[in-house]
Amino acid sequence: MRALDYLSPYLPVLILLLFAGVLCALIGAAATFLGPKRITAIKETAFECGSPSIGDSHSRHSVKFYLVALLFVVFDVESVFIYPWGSLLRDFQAEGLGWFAYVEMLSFMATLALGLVYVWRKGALEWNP
Amino acid sequence: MNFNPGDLYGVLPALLLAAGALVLLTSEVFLRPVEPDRRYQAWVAAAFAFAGLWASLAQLGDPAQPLFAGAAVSDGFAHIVAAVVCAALFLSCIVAFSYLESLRATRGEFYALALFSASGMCLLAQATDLVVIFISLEVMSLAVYALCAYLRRGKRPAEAAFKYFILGSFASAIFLYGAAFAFGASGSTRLADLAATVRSGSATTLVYASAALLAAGFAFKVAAVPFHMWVPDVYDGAPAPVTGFMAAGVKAAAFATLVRILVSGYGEGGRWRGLIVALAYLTMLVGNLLAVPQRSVKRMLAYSSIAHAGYLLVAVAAMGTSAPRADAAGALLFYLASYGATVIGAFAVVAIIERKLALSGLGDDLSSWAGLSEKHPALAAAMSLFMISLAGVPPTAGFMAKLTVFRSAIEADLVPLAIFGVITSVAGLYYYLRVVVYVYMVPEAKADAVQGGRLLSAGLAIAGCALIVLWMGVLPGSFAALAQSGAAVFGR
Amino acid sequence: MEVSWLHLIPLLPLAGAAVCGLLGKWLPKAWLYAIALVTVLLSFCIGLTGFLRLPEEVPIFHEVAFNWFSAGSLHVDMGFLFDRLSGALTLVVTGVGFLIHVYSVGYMDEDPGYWRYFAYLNLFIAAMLTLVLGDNLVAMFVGWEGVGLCSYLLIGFWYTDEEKAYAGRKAFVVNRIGDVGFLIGIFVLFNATGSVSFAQLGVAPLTLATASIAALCLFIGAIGKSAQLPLYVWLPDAMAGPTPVSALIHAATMVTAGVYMVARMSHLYTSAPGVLALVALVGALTALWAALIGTAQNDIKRVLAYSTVSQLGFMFIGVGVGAFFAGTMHLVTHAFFKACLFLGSGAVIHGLAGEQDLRRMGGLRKYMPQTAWTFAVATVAISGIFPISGFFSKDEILAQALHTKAYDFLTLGPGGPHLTSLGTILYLVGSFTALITSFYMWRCYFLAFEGEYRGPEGVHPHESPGIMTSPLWILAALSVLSLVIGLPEPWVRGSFLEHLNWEHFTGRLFSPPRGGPPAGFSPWPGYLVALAIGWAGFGLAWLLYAPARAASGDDRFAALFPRLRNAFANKFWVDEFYDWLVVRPLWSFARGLWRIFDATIIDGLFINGSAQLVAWVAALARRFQNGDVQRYAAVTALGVLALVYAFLLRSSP
Amino acid sequence: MVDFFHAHQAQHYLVLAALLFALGAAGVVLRRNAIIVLMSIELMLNAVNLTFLAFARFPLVANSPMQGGFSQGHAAVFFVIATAAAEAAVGLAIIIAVFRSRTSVNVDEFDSLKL
Repeated sequence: MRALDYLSPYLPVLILLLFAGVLCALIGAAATFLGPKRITAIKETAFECGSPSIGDSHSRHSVKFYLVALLFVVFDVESVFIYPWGSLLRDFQAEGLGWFAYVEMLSFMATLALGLVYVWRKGALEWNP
Repeated sequence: MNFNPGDLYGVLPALLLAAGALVLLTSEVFLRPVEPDRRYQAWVAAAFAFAGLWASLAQLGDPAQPLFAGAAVSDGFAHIVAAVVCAALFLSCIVAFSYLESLRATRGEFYALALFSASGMCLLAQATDLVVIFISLEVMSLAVYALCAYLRRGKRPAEAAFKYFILGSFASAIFLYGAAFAFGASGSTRLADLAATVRSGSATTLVYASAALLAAGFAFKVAAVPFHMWVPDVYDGAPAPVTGFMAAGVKAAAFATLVRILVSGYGEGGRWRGLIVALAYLTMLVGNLLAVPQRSVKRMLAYSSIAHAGYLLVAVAAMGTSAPRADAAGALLFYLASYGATVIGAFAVVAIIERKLALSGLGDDLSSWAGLSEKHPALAAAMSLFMISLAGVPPTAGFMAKLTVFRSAIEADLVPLAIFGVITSVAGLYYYLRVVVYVYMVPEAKADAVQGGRLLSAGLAIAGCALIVLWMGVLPGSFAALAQSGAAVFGR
Repeated sequence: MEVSWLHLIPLLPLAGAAVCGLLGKWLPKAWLYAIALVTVLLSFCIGLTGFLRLPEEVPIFHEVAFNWFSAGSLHVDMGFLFDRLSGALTLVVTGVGFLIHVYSVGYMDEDPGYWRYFAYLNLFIAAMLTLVLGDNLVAMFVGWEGVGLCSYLLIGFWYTDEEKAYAGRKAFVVNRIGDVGFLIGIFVLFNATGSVSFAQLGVAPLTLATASIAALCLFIGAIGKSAQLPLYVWLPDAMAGPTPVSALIHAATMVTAGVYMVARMSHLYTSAPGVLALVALVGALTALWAALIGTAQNDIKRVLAYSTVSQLGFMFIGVGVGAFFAGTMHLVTHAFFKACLFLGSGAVIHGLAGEQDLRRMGGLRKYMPQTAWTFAVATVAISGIFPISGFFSKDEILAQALHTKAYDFLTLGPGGPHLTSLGTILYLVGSFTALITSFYMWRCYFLAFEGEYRGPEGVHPHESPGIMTSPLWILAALSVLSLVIGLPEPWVRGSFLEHLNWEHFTGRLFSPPRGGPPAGFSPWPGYLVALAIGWAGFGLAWLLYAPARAASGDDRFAALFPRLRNAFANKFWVDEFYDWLVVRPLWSFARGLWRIFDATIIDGLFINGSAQLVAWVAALARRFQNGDVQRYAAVTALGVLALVYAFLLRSSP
Repeated sequence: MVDFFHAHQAQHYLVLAALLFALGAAGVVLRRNAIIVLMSIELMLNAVNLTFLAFARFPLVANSPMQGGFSQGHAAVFFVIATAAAEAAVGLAIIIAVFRSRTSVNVDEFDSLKL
């Protein structure tokens, strides 16, 4: 019973979800059954602003895309630490820890930079897919 | 907010290892054009590992003290684990040298990754804050995942790494969820604050849910049943020197953290003991049982690693009572050290066998071990020694380790568990000795010999492991004293 | 007395093993033999010197080699204890071991793996010496496991494929059961007394319950190692190894470790009189059981193997009735004559190009007289015919059993009847077994060495080289000479032989059983009965096997022994009578025992059962460990759920 | 119905996080595509982040024993995000390595290692 009590606040959400789901199904069904269906060869072709597609529509991306995207994500996300540091720097200074905070961030940045240099020298940034 | 630069000294081994990794990465990209021969990297890595070993042993006598406002701690327990990790790294570097050389696969990243993961292991043993534990865990794990996939030959290494990665990340997420619960329940991520919450009696359901999730996360890392499924596939697919390092290092660090979380975080409640006992029963049974039908030595060693996790869990369970915890902790440390030395040696021998098989993309089979004694009597003798040590037969390290663990279990009133352990360990002889039989079997006509060459460094490591195994078995006094001094932090 | 040279005794063979094992492949053969032999011989010499110099007042040499380990409250020193018992056994192990080394030089010379063989053999001797000389239970366990390991390796010496490698499986499974018992026994004793050293265990006060549990667990170990009921079945199968190995390990030394352990722990066993009675009972049953089976075996080595099991049963009767000296005395004499028998059988097998079937031997005395004579001497010894050693040592056991007071106060359950007659029952069973023993050993001798040659065509039986026969002679001589330690004390009182008398010699080593030792009985009735029994067995074998050998051998038989033939003019009737009354039932009974127990229960249930269990586990594992990472993840997730559920369940009060 | 508005404030976040965590776990166990499995793991980590933040914003206990107070929960999230990025990088690299050897990212085809 306790579990039910605990979950009862979510009943409206559940009802809403059900309602939305049923509504979607209803509309889709209505369109399928009620709409007129007269398919001709002309209607199946690409229309006005398109040309017939060539080859597999699921073409594969080069691994290079992943590589660059990943490198971006990693370095981008590491920079997330800089924002709180920046906003708190004055507080640190007030406590007499300004230099400590500065050196701390410097070593962090240096390590990141080392990573960047490594990636660079490894040739991961050179774009020749 | 305060910061004591001396705290950095407390994490010196981890710092040394991380610095070594950075040095290697830098040299890999800058020295490469100048010095195309990259063999020096193994020796640089070994030197840093040795420095880490030296640092952790040098700190052994220092009094225990919290670091970084309680986020980590510098105590004997952590130093011993760090020493085991560094020694494992040192030996693994030497083994990997000849292995990679003969496969022509030496690249700087290998040793850098190994150093990074060892750095994570050392931190893991010291961490007393759930977030720090998580970060160290990831530093260790990510590097090890990459090491598994390092050998880009055939499907097996990459696939092993993939499985390890998926399951390991899954377990990390579960651990982290537990950490979030613990934070919610106590308002802090420090283990000490968690302990205070447990002690105050205001522990809620949330606390116990967090205990379960945290324990599950590390039960995965130590390969306790039913979180063991990854072990055979990963051990099988990864390059043998990596497997040896994983078996020794990851296990040591993960067990150290499991103990920290349970004893330092949830110790007073003591409710976890029964569950660890249950895990220990299950792990010893399943590990030993499933090792029996294995025909691949690597897979057999993987299941044996599960079984050994079971014996180590016995020691952890023994720490869950009011009986002297230090005894059980000492037994745990001794077991970790002895298992590490044995398993690195065993995988070093496997590495020598595997080099040939790796080129043809085959898994190893017992039949490829037949007649090893004819070609390489010393190698065969060493392998036999490691096998009987794993089986816990005197006079080897394995026997001493099991003896101390079971004894601590008996002192903690876990007599049925100890007896079950004795029975399963004796049953384990069956599959260990099968390897010995094959090694000494008269080979059939087409005995494919392991070719020599570049055996020297691996041979040195194997000899070192064998020496340690024998030394710990015949004269365990000094090792046991070290373990006891390290375990003293857990008090009487 | 504290000394510093004891460690050399096991260390020398160990060093020999290391050299042979690691370098043997490249060493010249002669060097290898020299190293293997000389290290054992040196050990023997050190042992002998020590033995002769044992101080009179406190005849103990002790050495603490090093502080082995201390974990918590457990402090164990790796120490060696050389007293009259372990000293004598050291001499037996190194002495017989050396002879078997010598013999092996001849026997294994053509085998390509000779260097491995000698490495194992030396390793075995080192382990056995550790077992014998260790001054605490853990050290003994080190040796205990070591000899088991070497035995396993040596049984499997000739393996070329996995099928054969699994021949040793039975030995393995069975011995592990015993080892578990032994280890648990050590833990129980340590838990109760806080010590594992013999010196402290020998005086530690133990409650009846603790002592009984510990003694029982240790005895399970002894049952496994010394091949007693119901764990004896591995020993006959262990005969797959080279014959000298059977002689050393499976007859003279390793299998007697259980007896040695019980004698060494005499204080514990006398504190647990119920277990002591069980020891004697198991011994008696095993002795009878194995002897019965032995009558129906045709493989010469299997006959000897069952006889070993049976003789070990005798030793357990000895220690089980509290006469530890009698059991250990038989241990020593048995080592000599059984090693001689095994080596003799090895010479036969060697001379017949591998033939082991008694039915295809016969008349070998003509071709290999030295082997035949020494085999005969040893057969006289084992069948207990006056005046060779076996007679005295076996009779001492039986006499002690008859007169024992160890069970006088034992009752069957609270208030039940006293077990005063147990000793008599043991005596009767033992005497009957002695009769059968004499019978089947003579049968073996007759079939192998007397009568016509029935062996394979084209094989020319030949005597072995001198390097193999000389150990036979020495062992035969020892079988005879060792009678001096068994001469009854009244006979030798006052003469120099008194010091050699085993009972006198080991006088203060063993704790007396609770009822006290039997005293003041005359040995004569026992001797007369034993004498009669020994000859009766011989006669029986003669009747059945001497005349019935071969139809064409009849004339020769008549010419040789006309008087005997006349005495049994009706021999066919006798034959048939015996055949109908004794042999047939005995044969079928023995076969039946073998079939029911060995073949069905042990092989079927235990050995094949464990194989099936393995297969089942493998199938099960394959279902789960199918390589699908998502199944692993699912199992992990279920494990997490179970763990969370369990934690929450425990947390809710 | 009234409870819905008077329950503890953290509750909704926690329930949502639990749902996300369960969805992520289900994704790891059920989805065939290795990339989606990886994304499911990231989803689990983000569910944890939500839990941390809920506890930091609406604490269950009166005051935090830590120096930074409940803001430590926010800090933890930073670390988790950063680690998750590194994890994704390593994971993708491994998936690419697998893909190279067998040109498929279907997890149920990765079975060259089994008993």
